[in-house]
Order: sequence, then C-alpha cells, then structure tokens
Amino acid sequence: MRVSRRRFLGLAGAAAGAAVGATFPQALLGDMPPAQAAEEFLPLVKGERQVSSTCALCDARCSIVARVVDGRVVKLEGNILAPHNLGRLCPKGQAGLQVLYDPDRLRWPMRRVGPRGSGKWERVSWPQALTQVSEQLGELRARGLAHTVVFQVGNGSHFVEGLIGRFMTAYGSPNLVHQHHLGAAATTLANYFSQGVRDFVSYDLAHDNYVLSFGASFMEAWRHTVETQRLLGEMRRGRPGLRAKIVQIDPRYSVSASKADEWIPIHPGSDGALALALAHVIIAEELYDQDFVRAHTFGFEDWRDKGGLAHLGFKTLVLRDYAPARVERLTGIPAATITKLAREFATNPPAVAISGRGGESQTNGLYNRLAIHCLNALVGSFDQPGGILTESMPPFTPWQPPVLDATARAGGEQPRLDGAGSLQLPFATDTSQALPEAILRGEPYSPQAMFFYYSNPLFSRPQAQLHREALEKIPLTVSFSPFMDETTAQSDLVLPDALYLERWDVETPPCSDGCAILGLRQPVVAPLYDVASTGEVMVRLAHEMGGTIGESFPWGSYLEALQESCAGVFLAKRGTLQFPTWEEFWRELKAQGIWWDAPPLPPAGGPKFATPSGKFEFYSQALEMGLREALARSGAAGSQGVERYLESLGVQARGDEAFLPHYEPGLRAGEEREYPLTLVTFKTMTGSGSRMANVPFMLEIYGPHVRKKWQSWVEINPETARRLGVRDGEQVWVESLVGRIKAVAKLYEGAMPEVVNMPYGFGHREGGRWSRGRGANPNELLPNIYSPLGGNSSWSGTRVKVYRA
Amino acid sequence: MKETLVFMGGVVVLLAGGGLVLTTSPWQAQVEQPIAFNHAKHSPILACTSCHSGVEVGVAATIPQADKCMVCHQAPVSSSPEAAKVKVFAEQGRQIPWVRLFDLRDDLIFAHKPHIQKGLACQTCHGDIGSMARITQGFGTEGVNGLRGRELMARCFSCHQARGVSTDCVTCHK
Amino acid sequence: MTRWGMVIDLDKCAACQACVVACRAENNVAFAGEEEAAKGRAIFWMQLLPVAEGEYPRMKISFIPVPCMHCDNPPCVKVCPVNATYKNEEGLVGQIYTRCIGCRLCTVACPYTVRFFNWYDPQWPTEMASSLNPEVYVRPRGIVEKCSFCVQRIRRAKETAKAEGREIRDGEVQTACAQTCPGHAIYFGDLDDPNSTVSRLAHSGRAFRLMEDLGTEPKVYYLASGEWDVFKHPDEEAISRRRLSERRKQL
Amino acid sequence: MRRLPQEEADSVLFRPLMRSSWRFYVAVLILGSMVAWAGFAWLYQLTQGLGATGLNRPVYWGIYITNFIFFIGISHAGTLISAILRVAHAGWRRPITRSAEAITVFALMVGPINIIFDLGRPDRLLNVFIFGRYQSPLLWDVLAITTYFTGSILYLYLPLIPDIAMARDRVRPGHWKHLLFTLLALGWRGTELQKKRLHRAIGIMSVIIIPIAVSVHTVVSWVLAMTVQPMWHSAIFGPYFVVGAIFSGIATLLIAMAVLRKMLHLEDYLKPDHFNKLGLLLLVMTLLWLYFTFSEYLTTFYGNAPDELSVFYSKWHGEFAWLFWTMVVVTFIIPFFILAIPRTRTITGVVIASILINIGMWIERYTIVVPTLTRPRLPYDIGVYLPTWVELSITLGEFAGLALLYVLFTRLFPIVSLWEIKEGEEEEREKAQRVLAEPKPEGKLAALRRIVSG
Repeated sequence: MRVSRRRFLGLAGAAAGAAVGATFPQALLGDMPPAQAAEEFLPLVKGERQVSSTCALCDARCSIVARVVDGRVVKLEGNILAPHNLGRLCPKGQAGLQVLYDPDRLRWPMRRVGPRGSGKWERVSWPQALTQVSEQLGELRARGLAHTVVFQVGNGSHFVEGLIGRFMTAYGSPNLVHQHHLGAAATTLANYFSQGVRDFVSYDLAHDNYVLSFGASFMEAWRHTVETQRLLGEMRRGRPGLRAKIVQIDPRYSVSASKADEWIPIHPGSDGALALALAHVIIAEELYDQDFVRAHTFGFEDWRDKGGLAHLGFKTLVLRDYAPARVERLTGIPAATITKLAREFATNPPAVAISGRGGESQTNGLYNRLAIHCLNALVGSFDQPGGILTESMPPFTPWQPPVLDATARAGGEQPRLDGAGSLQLPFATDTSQALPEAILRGEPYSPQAMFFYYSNPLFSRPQAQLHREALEKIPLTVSFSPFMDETTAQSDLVLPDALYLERWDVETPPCSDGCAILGLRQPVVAPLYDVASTGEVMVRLAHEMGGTIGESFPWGSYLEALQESCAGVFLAKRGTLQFPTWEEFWRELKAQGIWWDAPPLPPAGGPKFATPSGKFEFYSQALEMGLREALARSGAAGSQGVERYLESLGVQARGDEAFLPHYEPGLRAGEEREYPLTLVTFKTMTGSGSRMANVPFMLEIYGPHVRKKWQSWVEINPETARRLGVRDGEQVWVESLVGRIKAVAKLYEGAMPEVVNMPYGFGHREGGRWSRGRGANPNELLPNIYSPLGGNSSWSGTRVKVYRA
Repeated sequence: MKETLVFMGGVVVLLAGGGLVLTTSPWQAQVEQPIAFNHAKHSPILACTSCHSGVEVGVAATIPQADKCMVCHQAPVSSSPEAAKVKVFAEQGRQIPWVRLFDLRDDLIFAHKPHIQKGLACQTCHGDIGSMARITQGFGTEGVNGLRGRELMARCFSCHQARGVSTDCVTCHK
Repeated sequence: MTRWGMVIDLDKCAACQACVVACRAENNVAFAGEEEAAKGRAIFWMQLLPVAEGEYPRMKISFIPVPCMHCDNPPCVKVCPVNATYKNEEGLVGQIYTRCIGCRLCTVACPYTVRFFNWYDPQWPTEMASSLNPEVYVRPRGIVEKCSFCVQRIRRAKETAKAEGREIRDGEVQTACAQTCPGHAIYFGDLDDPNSTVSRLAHSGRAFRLMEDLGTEPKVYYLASGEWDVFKHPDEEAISRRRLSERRKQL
Repeated sequence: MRRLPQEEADSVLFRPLMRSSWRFYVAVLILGSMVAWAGFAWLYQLTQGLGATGLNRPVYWGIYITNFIFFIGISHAGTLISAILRVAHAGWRRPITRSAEAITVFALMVGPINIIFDLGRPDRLLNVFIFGRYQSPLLWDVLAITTYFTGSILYLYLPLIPDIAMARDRVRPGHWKHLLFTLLALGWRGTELQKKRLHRAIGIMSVIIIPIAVSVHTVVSWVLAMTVQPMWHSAIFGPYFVVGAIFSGIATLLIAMAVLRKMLHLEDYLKPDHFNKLGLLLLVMTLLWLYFTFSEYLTTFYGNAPDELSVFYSKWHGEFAWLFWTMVVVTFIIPFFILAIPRTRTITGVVIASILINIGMWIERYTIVVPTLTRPRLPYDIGVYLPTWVELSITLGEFAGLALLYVLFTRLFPIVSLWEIKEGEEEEREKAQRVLAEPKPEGKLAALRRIVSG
C-alpha cells in the first residue's frame, strides 16, 4: 500500500510541474477570431484555460481536465493528479465533447401540449416549471397522497441523489427508487452475506498473479474500467519476471476475453456451479489456505450452533455435490479443465476471483456470486496485496437530518411501491423493475406522480414495454433528462439537467486499492442553453414548497450544500489537500479537481469482517437471520416457516444448503423446444446507456471485435448459423416469449453454439438524430423476471429463437 | 476573313472582361472601418507596439479597444469626428467592431511574438502602413501586403532560409 | 537530432479505443456517418484492428492499434507528385493539406493503408463545430490526410522548451493517443536518444514492427504480448505446490 | 481487279469533307449528348466531392484509373503501329496509317482527362507543374504523355499536309474550310524540295515516336509498379503494359477501319488483305499477351507470398474470378481461334475478335487496378468497389467522346492518306517499269519451252 501511495505522490508532483509548464506556450498558438479582437487579447489569460472536473459518462467517475478556448471546450484529458485514472480517459470520456455539443440536447424546460408521446411541447420558463411542480406536489401532499410520489434515479450523481432523497423524506414519500439493483444487487448482497460489506469491494489487481473472471467485462464495462485497464498493464508488465494469468469465463468471447490468457466458454448462468467445482478440487487436493480458512472463516467445516444443532459445512457440501465430473455437463466445461483451473488458481497466489455481468446478472446471481466469492476465501485473498480491499469514503460533513412534519412521517411509513424490503423482496433495497406490475395492479397504492433522474426505464429495463403501459396510468410524470429519451418523450414536464461539464457536483469514485477519493465536478463552461442542474432545481423546489420541506434545505443554493459537505474533508486535514483556510482549500480543490487519501492500513492480525461471526462466512448467518427477521416482522416464525418462506422466494435448496453457496438454476422464460437458444446481452466499452446513445464517435467504433458500427448485431456461432440457414450480414429476427427484434447477423467464432449475443445501446425509439431508430434494443426481449431474494434481474438468460427476416 | 475578325474580337472582349473582373475584385476595395482611423496621424507620435501591444507577447497583434484610445483622447487632443466616435464607444463600454484586415489562411500558423523578438520591423511585412491615412488598395483581407498563396510563402520562406530559421512545412502549416 | 517514434505495448493495450477517439477529437477528424462508414470512408488516424484466428472454442482475437507508421523510408513520400507529403528532419511524415491535389497515389502506395482521403467536406453539426481544436486545420474535401504524430503538440512543447531555455524532456511530448491510453500502452518520444523510454523499449526483445520485410523502416514499434507459462512440467507443478505455503507466509 | 479512275477514287475520300449525310448528324447528336451527360456527371462530382463515386478505403482507385490506362493503351494503336510499319517499309500500311494515327491523338485527349476526373482537387492541378517532383511516377506520366501527345499530333499532321493541300484545292475559296485548309496546308505545293523535306521529317518522326510510345505505357505501368503493393510491384509490368497497349491498339484500329470502310465506302482502300494482315498481327499480340499474363501470374503463384496470393486468389476464384476468366476468354481463347483459322480471319471475324479483345483489355486494366486495392495487408474490412452512375456516365462519355472526335475528324480531313497511296502506286509503277525495261534473263521454264517447242 505504502509503495503505491508514494508512487502516486511522485506522479502527482511531476504532473503539477507539467501542468504549469504546459499553459505557457498556449500564448504562442491559436488564432483570434475577428469578433473577439479585444484589447490585450491574450490566449494565455482569456482564450485558453485548463479546468479540472469529473467525468460522468459511466460509474468510474474519472477526473478530467478540460481544455477551454474562448469559452468552448476543445479537448478533454484525464487528470494526472487522480489516483484512479492517472491522467487517462476511456473512449467515452474522450467523446464527452460530442455529448456536451450534441445538437439534439434539450435546450429549455418544456411542457407537454399534445397527448403523451406526441412530441408536441411548449417552452416554459424555469420559475413557471418549478411553480407547476411545487403546486402539484403541494396539492398531493395536502390530499394525504405524499407517499404516492415516486422518484426514480439512475447513476447520475450520488450527491444529487442525496438531495433528492432528502427532499422525498421531507416531503413524505418512501419511494426513492434507484435502478442499480437491476443487475448489481447480487454483488453487493453477496458481499454483505459473506463479507459483511453491503457495497462493491475493491480488487487489488495490480499485485495479482492469477485472476479468474466469471463474466466480468473487466476491460469493457466493469467497475472502474480505466483503472482496470491500467492494472492489466501492471499485471502483465508491472513486475519484472511476473506475468499474471487471466482466465475469462464467459459465454461470449468479449474484448476482455481477448485480453485474457484463456477463454473458457460456459453455459450462461452456471458460473456458480463452476466455482463450486473449483472449490471441490481445491479442497479435495488441500490446496486452500488452511491458516486463513481456520482463522478467518465461518462454516467451512461441519459445525454445531449454540443450541447444539448440527449444521452442514461448506467443505462437506462441496465435496459431496460438486465434483468436476458432475458439473461438466451443467457448465459445458470439461472436468480436466476445471481441475487444471483450480490447481492454477490455488497455486499462484495472490489470486482473486472476480465476477460481473456474466456470473451475477442472473436470477441465480446471488448464489453464483456467493460461490465465486468463496474462492477468494479459500485462497485467503482478503486485505492483503492482490486481495480484496474495502473501499473508503472521504470524510464529508454529514447533513443535519431533514425536518419532518406529521405528513412526512406518515408518508415515510407507508410501504414502498416497488416492494423492496417487503416479505416478497426481503433483501432488496430498490427494485425499479417491480414498479410496472405494482403500478398496473394499483397495489399497494396508485402512484400519482413520477420523477425520473438519469433513469430511462422505457429503454433500459427488461420488457421495457411494461413500463410504457405503467407510465400511462400515472397522472404526472416529470423527466430531468438532458436528452430526449423514451421516458422523457412520455413525460408531462421536462426539466433538462445541465450536462456534466456545465454543473457542480462531488463524486466518490472507486479505486482499486481502496483510496478515498473526492472528485469535484465544476462547470467547465457556462450552460450552453437554458438548462439547470437538478441539484439546484431540488433546492429551489424545496424552497418553493416551503414549510418543513424548505427548512430541510437550509442552504441558499446547491453549491452551498455541496461546499458544506466538502467542508468535512477540509476539516479532516488529511489526504492530498491540507490547508489552513477553507478558501485555500476550495481554490486548490477547484484547481486540482480532486482530493484523495490513501486507505487505512490493513488491520493487524488479519482481516476483520463485519459479519455476525466477525469472519468470512461460508454459511451466511446474515442471510439466515435476515430471513427469520423478515418472517418475524410478518408474524410467522419457526423453522417450518423458513422452509415455506424459502419456497415462496423461489429458492430450491432447503435447510443449511440455502445459506451456503450452492448452485441453483436460474429462472428462464419460454420452452427450450420453442426457443432453443439463449440470449446473452453485453455492454461494450463504447456504450454507456442513453446518455451516450447519440454520440457519433462512439457509434462509428461500436464493436471492434466484430468490426461493427452504426448498427446493432447479433453474434451467432457459424455452425449454428449454418443450421439456421443464416448468412453473415443478413437481417434476422430474434424472438423471445415477450417480443421480437430485428438485427444484423454476425457470424462469430466467439459465440457458443447454443448462445447468441447482442450488444446494448441501440434501438432507441426516441432520441437524437443518430440514436433514434437505429438498431434494436435487446431489453425488449427480456421477460421481466427477477430474483425474489435480492431483486436481481436476468440479463443473460433469456430463451430466444433466431430466424431470417 | 470576317470570321477571323469575329474570333479575334471575341478573344479581346474576353480578356478585357476577365481583366476587369480581376482588377476590381472585392479584396482590392476600400474597407469601411467603424472608425476611420488615420495611421498617418498617429505613427509619428506612437510606436506601432503602443497600440498593437499583442505583437510582443502573443499570436495576434491585437487591435486596440476604445479604453486604450481614451488614454490620450480623454484629453481633447483632437477635434476629429472620429475621435468623438471613440468616446462614444468608450462611454457606452461597447467594443469597437473593427474589421480585420490582415488574416492568414486558416491552415497557417503565425505568431507575432517570435518575429518581433528577432527584431523584424513591422514594415517588412505590413509595408508602409504607418504613413497611410486610410488603408486601401494592396491590403488583402487575406494574406499580407496583398501577398497571398505562393508569393507570400516565397517571402516567408526566403527570410526563414536567410536567417536559418526552420523551413520545415509543419513549422508554419497546421 | 530528434527522431520521433512511438511504441505500443500490445501486452498492456486493453483494446478500448480511447486512442481512436482521443485522436479524432484532438485532430478534428469528422465522423463519417452510417452510410459513408459502411462504404469504408470513415477516417481514423488511429485505428484498432482486430486480427481474428481460430474457431470456436479455440479462437483468438488480437487487437492492434494502427497509426501512421511515419516510416523512415516512406513509400508514400516517394510517389507524391507535388511534395504534399514529405519527411521532415525529425522523421515525421508530414502532410501539407493546401498542397495536396488528391491524386491518392500515396494512399495506394502505403502498404499500411493508413492514409485517408476526404471524400466529402467534413460534416459537423454547428454545435459540434465549436469544439474543434483551433490548432489543427480542418481539412476540406478532396485531399489526403493522416496521423501527424500530433505535430501541434510537438510544436507546442518545442516552444515551451525554447521559452524555458532547455531541451525537450523525454515524455514531455505526448500524442493525444498516448496521453489518454488507459493501459499506459502507448509511448511517444525520441528514438535517437538512447536514454529515452521509446528507444529503450524499441530495443527490447519484444519489439517488432509491422511489415519489416518491406524495408519501410516504420517508427512505430510494437511490443508483442507475452504468454503465461502454460506448459508446465508435472514435476514443476509438484515443486510449486510444495513451495506454496512458504510463499503464502512471505506475502 | 477493277480499278476506279483516279478522280472517282479521290472523290470517295473527299466526299465526307464536302457533304455530310444525315447519319453524321445523328451520330454527332447521340455522341454529343452522351458527352454532355458525362459533363453533367462530372459537374455533379465536382459539387459533391469524390464521394459521388464508388471509391472508398481501401479501394482508392477505380474505373477512372482503369479508363486512363485503357485509353492510353489504345493510343498505341496508331502512332506506334504506323511508325513501325513505316520504318519497316511495309507498303500495305499506306491506307491505314492515317486512321491509326488519329486514334492515337484522340485517345490521348480522352485518356489523361481521367486523371482530372480522379483528382480530389482538380483546381490544384497546376501544382503538378509548379511544385512537380520528378521522383514521382505520376510526374513521369505527365512528362511522357505530354511528349507523346505532342509527338503524335506532329506525326499525324506531317503526312496530312499534302492531303490538306489537296482538300484546299477542292474547296471553293471563301468557305471557312478553305481558310482552315489554307492555314494548315502551310503553303504545300508539292514541289520536290517540299516532298523531300516531308519525307525526311516523317522518317525522323517515325523513328522518334517509337521509343516515346514504348516509354508512355511503360511509365503508366510504373505508376502501379513503383508501389510495393501485391501484384503491382512487378518488373515485367512495363513490357506487359506495352504489349497490352499495342494489342488493344490494333484491335481498336481494326474496329475503326471496319466502321470507316462501311460508313465512308472505303472498300477500295481498306481491303480484306489489310484486315488479314492486321489480324495476323493481332494473333501475334494475343499470344504475346498470353505469354506475359502467364509469366506474371505464374511468378506470383510460385512466389507464394501471402499478400500476393490473396490478390491472386481473388482473381483466380474469388470475387473477381468472373471478370478474370471473362477476360481470359475474350482476350485470348475466342480471338485466338478466330484469328488463327484462315477461314474465320475475315473482316467480320477480325472485327468480332477486336471488339472482344477491347472488352477484355478493359477488364484486364480493371482487374489489375482494383483487386490489389481490395486486399490491404492489414486486416481492414475487405474492400468492395462498385462504380456509381457518375463514374459509369463519365466512362461512357469518354468512349462517346473518342468516337465523336473521330467522326468530326473524318468530316474535316481525309481519313486515308491519299498522297501516300499515290506515291505508293507511283513507286510500284516505277518499279514495274524498271523491271519491264530490264533485259530479262531467260527463265528455266522459257528455256524448257523453247527446247520443247524447238
């Protein structure tokens, strides 16, 4: 850890020097447009600036430096002071200019004048718009319907999300629904059940010698892709004489697979079984880290609880059920390969097993992830170089709790509309995919208003059609999107958000070695149009509503709220920016755009886990206790009750096995006879949700591995294609139980014979000139099924058939 | 014989017409500036760099704005109606919409600073602009001293060559 | 004398195409649009090429980023009829846009096919046109263009160095692709300086160049990607297992 | 054989100069509108940019360059053939030299225009002269073609002078044609001195023009061969192209002769024997062409270089195979049999062979230019090239333009070199008289007869 910190600081120093040097010669270059022939026009002073900010085009939140000439951003670069992206940017970040200068951006607040979706709008002023919203919200509140307001947020800004949550609490609605549980629920929940951290974890890949990737597109669309790409270099070339082996276990040959040493195609969703078979070999051949397992894990051997009841241990379960030969057919991976992988993984420490969309984004993702995570425990990869580290946060000032009146308290106690945390979805915190059914049923109540912030369910959810129907039932819908998207097109009111280069924000980007990072986002240019930061809008709206809601927002402006949070970082006097006065701190933070601090040293005496046992739990007591508590809350209890409850949750295992990592088949819709193929959807490096859909630079390089651009495609194994009578480049229909879409067939040796792959990002029905009507959206094929345990949707397990169009 | 005459006549008409068009092309016309600044009056008193201060520090020579004019014209140094116009601009805080006369084709890189630093006189490129009451013919809206394209390049090139400055294409071409 | 060169470490390249986009943004390369791109008319001064081999399940795609090679013996310069492309003292193969007549003899002569032709005038929506780099000429239709090794950045670094009265430092000039490369796989610098990163890497055993047999002497070096020791002798495996516990203690 | 009185024969030749039939106007109208349409297409291309063509990356060159090579090839019809025949004192050449030389000049007008069509910035064409770089094969082209063009015009003009003078004397003074002929005849009166000098000039020109002609197509081939591209970078490209050029040149000449013979009723001048002789020459050329093609492809195949083979196979059995094999059939197999069998070596047969050969030679140029470009060495998308209507219109316009120029030429100048024929006849007569006048040594037969009879 120390070494890496010193390295960072060294780089930071060099970078600061370079930055000062680099600004000078700008005076010598560039030219002056006649219109700006101002006196003493000096590009150095007026024409060219370097402004630090933070990218927002994916969750990695890279720190950026914008080159601004004459008030126009002409180039974006990575900020070399940032410990996570170290001055680098991915293609999306580089194309940010085309997001900012997208000719099809929404330019001002608009009110719908025709019927919904007719595309007829009138321009309204911000005060008008805010008044309308506050009046309508006030009316609902007065009628005691505050809890029927739903605010759906995506990965826009955690800080603004905090403000929105605060607003909702003060207003009196429990329905702040985040969309991150669509696919990632399994990860965070499994981390919680096994490791006690209800969050993502950091992998210190830089020091690893062996990486087993279970469907993690770690080179394309994982957590912190730009950093992971650097870590690839570290693993390959960073250490003399050492070259890590990377194994990609994935149904499709992705770009990540191309960068791995070995690609192991696996039947979609069977990753958990493979992980357990690997565990079988490791345990059977006693290759596991016995010291670690003995000292830091719980439930490995058979054990007895306080009541003297005998429980099944992980070892017994794995040795009994998951011999490679038994898993061979399920996963499609030869037993010999499994044995080889297990031996390599266990004998090349530090080794780590990571997982992503392939392994987790299934309805059985939770157990898959638990099984995969157990491999890390078997080789003891926790809190040590090359292991799993806990992420840390900057010391923000906590806000005062919001002021609640009786309405707010009453509303807050209402059940959530999405059912998260209820008996049906005991461990889910947000399940936006459950909303349409709830809305259509009108249970537990009918929502009266719905707000969307960085959320476009009509495009990005499985069975997007459902959301369209549901939306029609809601009297008021408001979108904060800066772009015209499917959801925005169906809205009554559009309050366009300022783009990330035009607004203030703070971000806490993840980092592989667990650094705490504060990324400041500041306006690089003034907003190009009459748009406003949603954070600002929330503060104004609260003030407009007045009462306790207004009191809950004691700041004069959004920026004040932001500064108050950052003050905690200033007061902590640690990390890269330590200054005697706030002014200096703030000026430097604006100049550098980033604050970071090295993570705390690993605890002496080995890793500590925040689980009930304080150890890594093979047998998850948290899962068991959680279920019992949920049952208790609902009034039922007893072990019989747990069995029945498990059944109602769709868990097939009974008894101890349900709390141990085990393999459960994922839910599939459709008959195999009718839909013989499995659809795997994937994300590329070049696509990032609706906000990047209308970027020509991205569309023109969309799928480098198949040389596809400007259109969506479906990857089919040539053998399968021959059987289907499909030729390369032909239009084909891909049909599932819930819909069918047309795409160009791409014969691809990297597709499994029984699997077809389709990329995300295409098939917008609304949007800009380049995104609208281009390609097909695979989400329209996915049935809206999800795991009751955590709310995990299935992204790679839909049965489809393919035929010529 | 008649045909020959007709033909020859045609040729003559064509040539004459072409010449007329060329000689009266717009870039030779007078430029209407918002203020009819008289270089001849100012140059005996002021150095070029007093007003075009950009030459010493940067890319563009820069054309002064009203506040710079007002350094002198604050006092009633002139009764010219043009000076009065400057005052109006200064008082209203408006920018004077000068029409740019010297502009290079946009694939070219040129910075005044290094040339001035090397001791090059303004006149070398801009001619005797200081003695002109109004800048008129021979000064293109593109190029220097009416030199454009190859002629201009030849001029730059010979000077660079003589002084041992880089004559690499990318030194001057973007 | 400086001899600018580039080294691309294929073992570190993550095939993300950040270089491709950074280059287009820096150098005002317009996108082509669907129809034109389908005709193969998109311009990529830096391009990521997939080399696919093998069949399922033993398939392999290797990605190579390909800029202009800035050959020391450039076939394009040999054939240009008007001196619109030339090799300068520092080894850059420059393209003088205002000279080019668009005959495309250089594009067909280039064995790397990294020279591009402007089939139409670049089409930028007005909004996007305002984000063009003022230091780079926007090429009109009918002429050939290609990677310039970000000559505007070299120029700028030289001015800085001159103003500070020093030589250009190793690593001071970074092309747009090198600067953004998330894998830190692209290096740029002086091949003639024996101590520079690029010249040391170019002399590495992993270094190779594309189509060396053509004698074009490219100044873009690639470092081959390595291989994990797949073929372990069974004895070795046993030894490594015995050492396992020791190594764990060391960690 | 029946001989026409001299005057009558001449009038056949001069008739087109004096009167034009409706067929002439129809031809001019059709050809003219094709040229005009091509002009429109070019204008469209100028306003749109070269994007209006089907060119792309990596197929940067298409049928403009194909046409360029093809027309330059055709231009070898003339000057070279007539010069070789002149130098070789082949008497039968006399009626055909003029039409051959005219083809040269007009093909040289049409061919190089393709380069302008192909230029991205035709407005900067002058840069070639201002900033020309003599290391570039394109500059060699410019040089060689301009020299060849000048030489060919001269070479066409010199033997035309006496005929122009004859025409001048037939046109009534005051007519514009009279003026033109007077100017162009340069005061030719047919004196002995003038004749001597003309012969000398023509003799010199015909010697000079041969190496120039050879150089032109060699240099054209070098534009391709000087690159390192697969199947272009070949040492035999120079002679290969020259042979191809003469080959297609003769074929074009034969077609032109047949048309002239029919349209202008020149049956008495262009006799089957001419077609027979040229047909034999064509037979030699088709064999030569096969020899070169075979050497070229065999070398490539045995060389086994992957880049080369990729192009090779694209022609052998890939997407260009249909073109390649069509070419082999129409440039060699069919013409060979037509020309080799005396019974089919008739005027019709020879013309059919010639038409096929020209189609084949155009395809040959195409399959030389395009396939190489579709197979870049690095794994880009494989290039596909389909010419657009713009390119096709311009191509058709070029053929029409060539024909139009030719038609117009026949209306202005006698297409058969009258004075050379006369001179030939005179020579023959003189020779005959000389032979008659000589005391004949007694032949064996006469002696035998004498003995028998005696």
